Amino acid sequence: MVYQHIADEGIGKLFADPDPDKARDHFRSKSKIMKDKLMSVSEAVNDFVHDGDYLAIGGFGTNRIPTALLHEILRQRKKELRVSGHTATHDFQILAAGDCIASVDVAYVVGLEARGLSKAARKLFEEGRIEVTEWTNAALAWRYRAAAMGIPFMPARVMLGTDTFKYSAAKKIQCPFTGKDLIALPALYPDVALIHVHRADRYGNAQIDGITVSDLDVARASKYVILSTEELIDNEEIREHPSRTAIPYYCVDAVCHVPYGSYPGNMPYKYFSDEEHLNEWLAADGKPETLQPFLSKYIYGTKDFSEYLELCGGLEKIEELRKLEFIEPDGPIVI
Amino acid sequence: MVYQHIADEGIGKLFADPDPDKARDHFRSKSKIMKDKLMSVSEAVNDFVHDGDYLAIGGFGTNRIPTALLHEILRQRKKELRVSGHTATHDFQILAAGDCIASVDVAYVVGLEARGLSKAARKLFEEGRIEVTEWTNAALAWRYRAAAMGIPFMPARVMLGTDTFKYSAAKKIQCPFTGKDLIALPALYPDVALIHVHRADRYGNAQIDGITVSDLDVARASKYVILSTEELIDNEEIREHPSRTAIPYYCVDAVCHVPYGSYPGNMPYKYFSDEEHLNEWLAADGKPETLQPFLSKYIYGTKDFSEYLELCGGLEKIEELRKLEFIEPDGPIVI
Amino acid sequence: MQYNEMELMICLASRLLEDGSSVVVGTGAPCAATMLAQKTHGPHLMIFFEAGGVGPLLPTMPISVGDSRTFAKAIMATSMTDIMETCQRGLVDYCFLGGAQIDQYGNINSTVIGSFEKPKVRFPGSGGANDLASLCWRTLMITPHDQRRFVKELDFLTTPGYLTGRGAREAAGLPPGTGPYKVITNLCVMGFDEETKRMKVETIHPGVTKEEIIENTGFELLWADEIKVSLEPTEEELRILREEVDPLRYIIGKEAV
Amino acid sequence: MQYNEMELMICLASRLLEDGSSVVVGTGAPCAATMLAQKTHGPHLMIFFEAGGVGPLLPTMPISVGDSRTFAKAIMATSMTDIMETCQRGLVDYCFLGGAQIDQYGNINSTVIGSFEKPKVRFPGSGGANDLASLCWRTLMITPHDQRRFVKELDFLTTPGYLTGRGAREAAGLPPGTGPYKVITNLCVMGFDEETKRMKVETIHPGVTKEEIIENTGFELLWADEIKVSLEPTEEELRILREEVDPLRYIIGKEAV
Repeated sequence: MVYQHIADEGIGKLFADPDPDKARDHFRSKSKIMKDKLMSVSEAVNDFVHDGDYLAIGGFGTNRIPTALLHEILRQRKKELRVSGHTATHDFQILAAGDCIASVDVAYVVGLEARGLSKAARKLFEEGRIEVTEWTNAALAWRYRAAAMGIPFMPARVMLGTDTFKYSAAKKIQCPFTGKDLIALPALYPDVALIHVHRADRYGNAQIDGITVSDLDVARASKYVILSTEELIDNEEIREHPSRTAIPYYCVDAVCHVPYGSYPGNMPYKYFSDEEHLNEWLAADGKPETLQPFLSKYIYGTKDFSEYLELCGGLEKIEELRKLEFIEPDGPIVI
Repeated sequence: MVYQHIADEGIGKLFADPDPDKARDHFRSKSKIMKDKLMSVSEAVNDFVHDGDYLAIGGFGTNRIPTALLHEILRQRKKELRVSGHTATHDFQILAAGDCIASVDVAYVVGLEARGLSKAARKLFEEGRIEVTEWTNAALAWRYRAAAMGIPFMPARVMLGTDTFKYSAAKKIQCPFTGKDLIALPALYPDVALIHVHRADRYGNAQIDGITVSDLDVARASKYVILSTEELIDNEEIREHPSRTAIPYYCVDAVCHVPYGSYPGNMPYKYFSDEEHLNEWLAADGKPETLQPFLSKYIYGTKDFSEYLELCGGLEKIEELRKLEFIEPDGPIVI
Repeated sequence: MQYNEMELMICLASRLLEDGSSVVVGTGAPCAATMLAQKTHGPHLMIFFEAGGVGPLLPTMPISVGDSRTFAKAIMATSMTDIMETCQRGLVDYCFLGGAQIDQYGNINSTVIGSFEKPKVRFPGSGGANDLASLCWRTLMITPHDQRRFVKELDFLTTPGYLTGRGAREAAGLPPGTGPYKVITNLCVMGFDEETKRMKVETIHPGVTKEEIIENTGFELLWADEIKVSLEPTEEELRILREEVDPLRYIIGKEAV
Repeated sequence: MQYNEMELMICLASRLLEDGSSVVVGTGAPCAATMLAQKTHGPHLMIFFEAGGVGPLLPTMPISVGDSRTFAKAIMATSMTDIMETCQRGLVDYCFLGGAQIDQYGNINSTVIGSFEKPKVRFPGSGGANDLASLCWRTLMITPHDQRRFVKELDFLTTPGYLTGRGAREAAGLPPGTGPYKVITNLCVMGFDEETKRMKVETIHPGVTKEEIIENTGFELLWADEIKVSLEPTEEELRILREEVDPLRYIIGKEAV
């Protein structure tokens, strides 16, 4: 058993600096002006994603993921990214296929939940082509939370006693009040976050329907935030429902209007996941011989996300997925 | 200057146990069944507020405060309460007038913001009739957060270097990652929370419109929660808008249907504060000779909150305050 | 009435969930077991999904722990932190886990086979498993029973069971009173010995022999003083499972035996 | 054009807020100064209220930091923790504070006069003041100028200014680069000396003498090399302040002089 040798701190590498003062200097320097941030996906990725950046991805698994933004990262051949694997499934699969990743904070990667495992993603690990530090879903969520709060670490009661701790970059501490052992999770300030939302105005004030996963914290923790949005709305609409603002404009740097931008993922209340196409991905990424033509066809060979959508069946396919989303016997789910 | 003598921990008393395992045992023992919790204000206060309890109060200042529940605490002559003074203004004034308080965690008390200071509340301190530990608004908010998260403390960067720290029960710690000095705030698990909301079903699933202040954390942190609600809605309505549920039923023990239950406070999108009546309070609580008849008339002499409302002008007064709330030139504010 | 192994496992798991308790579920068998419980003895069972869904009226089986079914007509659609913190506060009774390897103390590996640095096989990692097994009161496992899976030594301890035995969880700092509760396999149901916290066979499925179980387990098992036969699914359970819970037979499979 | 002391103070405070900066305000004069700035040179000034309101289109002056005006047509109605954490992350440039006592380092007392254990006068306590002065980049103070308020020794240090002088905030663990910026009184505007972090008079209001300031200050002040006269309110500023910001003259009072 390995856990007998576990020391008081993990031996994993920290891929992002938890120093809140460096983050403060950055956040201070950013404009607080509510200005027009609407731009194309290619502009946004070009301006705010750089080789070597630490990347956070919104949504969960295949749900409300920023697919259009991820594809563009491949198109622009971004390299050496550090990635937060916070239930990263199809999103991680895309980046792995594009060979964009140098290091990863793992909570959940390489799998697509019940659908199976991505061979291309697994190869990165099995061939030692990626630096890895282990965490858990809650640990990464609380690391974002710490950064969003502006503190360098968050105490928690998970990971204790396991190899997950040993291969993490967490530390064991004692509670100053109760003497209890706790885990200290270092704040995670991503360089850039990609988040897909239901509605946003051109300044970056955004609404999300349904579960928010970790995205309220991710948006606040990240140095730069690119939103893709199903709907572009007026600022007046934001101001009519200020309780519904999940992400305020001052966290956001770019707003991209991309209807169906989470396809083939599930966008709650909009469209269900395209299981057929996801299976096509899983089949294709098994071998380089099949993966490369697949990527050429769907990503490198397409100008933008709307060309990809067309290849996948266009509006007819979307209509089908809309119907799947609204399976309630008593009509569509309302927000 | 006093701060030169500040040690590494505050000398203030801790009025609530930050032990998350004691709290876990309590939360485990509570029923998770979604059952009918609708009851009268007097039943709720009788069943869930006990002499000596640690009390948390929702809302902020005079806004969305649970006035009806607070009055009932006076009517039932609850004593020796420990109170969280997290911008407690009229709420604290009521409890002070009823002489219900033995100890207080102070962030903001005795004042009613720009309206002035409550003499009765100040006397408690000036006559040494109350145990006091100092904090700040953020510190109390984060103490609730720690409890809501199930961890015994929360790191923060406030209170450092001040007498507020010296007279708190916080401790100074070093960040295990950055070496930076931080304050450790002990988790605050109140015995009972009183929260006024816009809408709730009879199980305790509740919605709040507008700012939530600390109430999402307060509801999760507290061992027992009494909700008073403007509107009683069907569970179906909760399920139509699951993103809007601010407080889930499993945090809640009692639901009291009390329209206008925050009067004379401001209930956002419903009615504005009654400044005239709040001034009457401030004038009355200056001297025991005026305070006692005032309390007899408005609280001890009334059977319940609706009698109080009648004495204050009833529906006509509420109508007036509704108009004050909807001052927007282009019609009422919508949710 | 005929039933297959998966149907038996789901029914056995379902019966462990008392009415009025709370459970964090994933997709697949755990979700089916919980839905079955809700439709039989546990109408007040409260379901949580780690991505943020609470108490949905599940229109159909979710295919992701965060898909829109997990908060369809839910009592709340919230955040992952809210769910994990609800577990950390002690409000959640049960969680359901699986894994690539399990040892005698109920520790789970879902990270790697081989060395961590250069794994023979890389699995997804903890996901929320380590969190839920650390924070929920009781961990349930549903898993196929074979030597490859029930091993003497894990290649990697992803998720805590009883670690090295009695008292080890508490010594590591995990919340007291938590830990593995039952392991449901296609051969038997196992609990954990009060003294040693080692896995202990409690009931054996109809037609299964003790020898079969020993053969398929890589470590030495404990055996309850009196070993009973696992109770078969009732007709009513099977009807509900097949017609209401999993009508498309995604989880229970197409084969009746 | 005639104006009163409060109008002058509000106009002077207003001009300190650059367009595009962010500010946490309370009720009263700070709110009026910020609204005035928004209507003059600072249309892109972002207002935060500590109870949760962000960027409202203020229909009228709020009477509480948490009343419904503070999030009327706001860009967000959120929680107190979200606002405080936004400050702790370093996104908020300015906060506005007042207090019962202020010392030469800009430390503030809003807790007690007399001893803590048995105070002569009990004040509300920190509220959010300690938090904002710890976390926002620059603290502004608007306060009447008298000996009772500008004291050599505070009875209680509620809210940190520069503590004991240069380097003391950092030594205490407060975020580097933060601290008091300007103090605006009815007599003058003061900044803080770069070397000593002691309060330093920068401009004196029209008609006020150096002696008056010294008389009304309980500690020794520093004086800028070149002391100018504070710039009077412009006609435009006064018109907007009186007609649009505070038409009912709640804050600026009924008297024009």
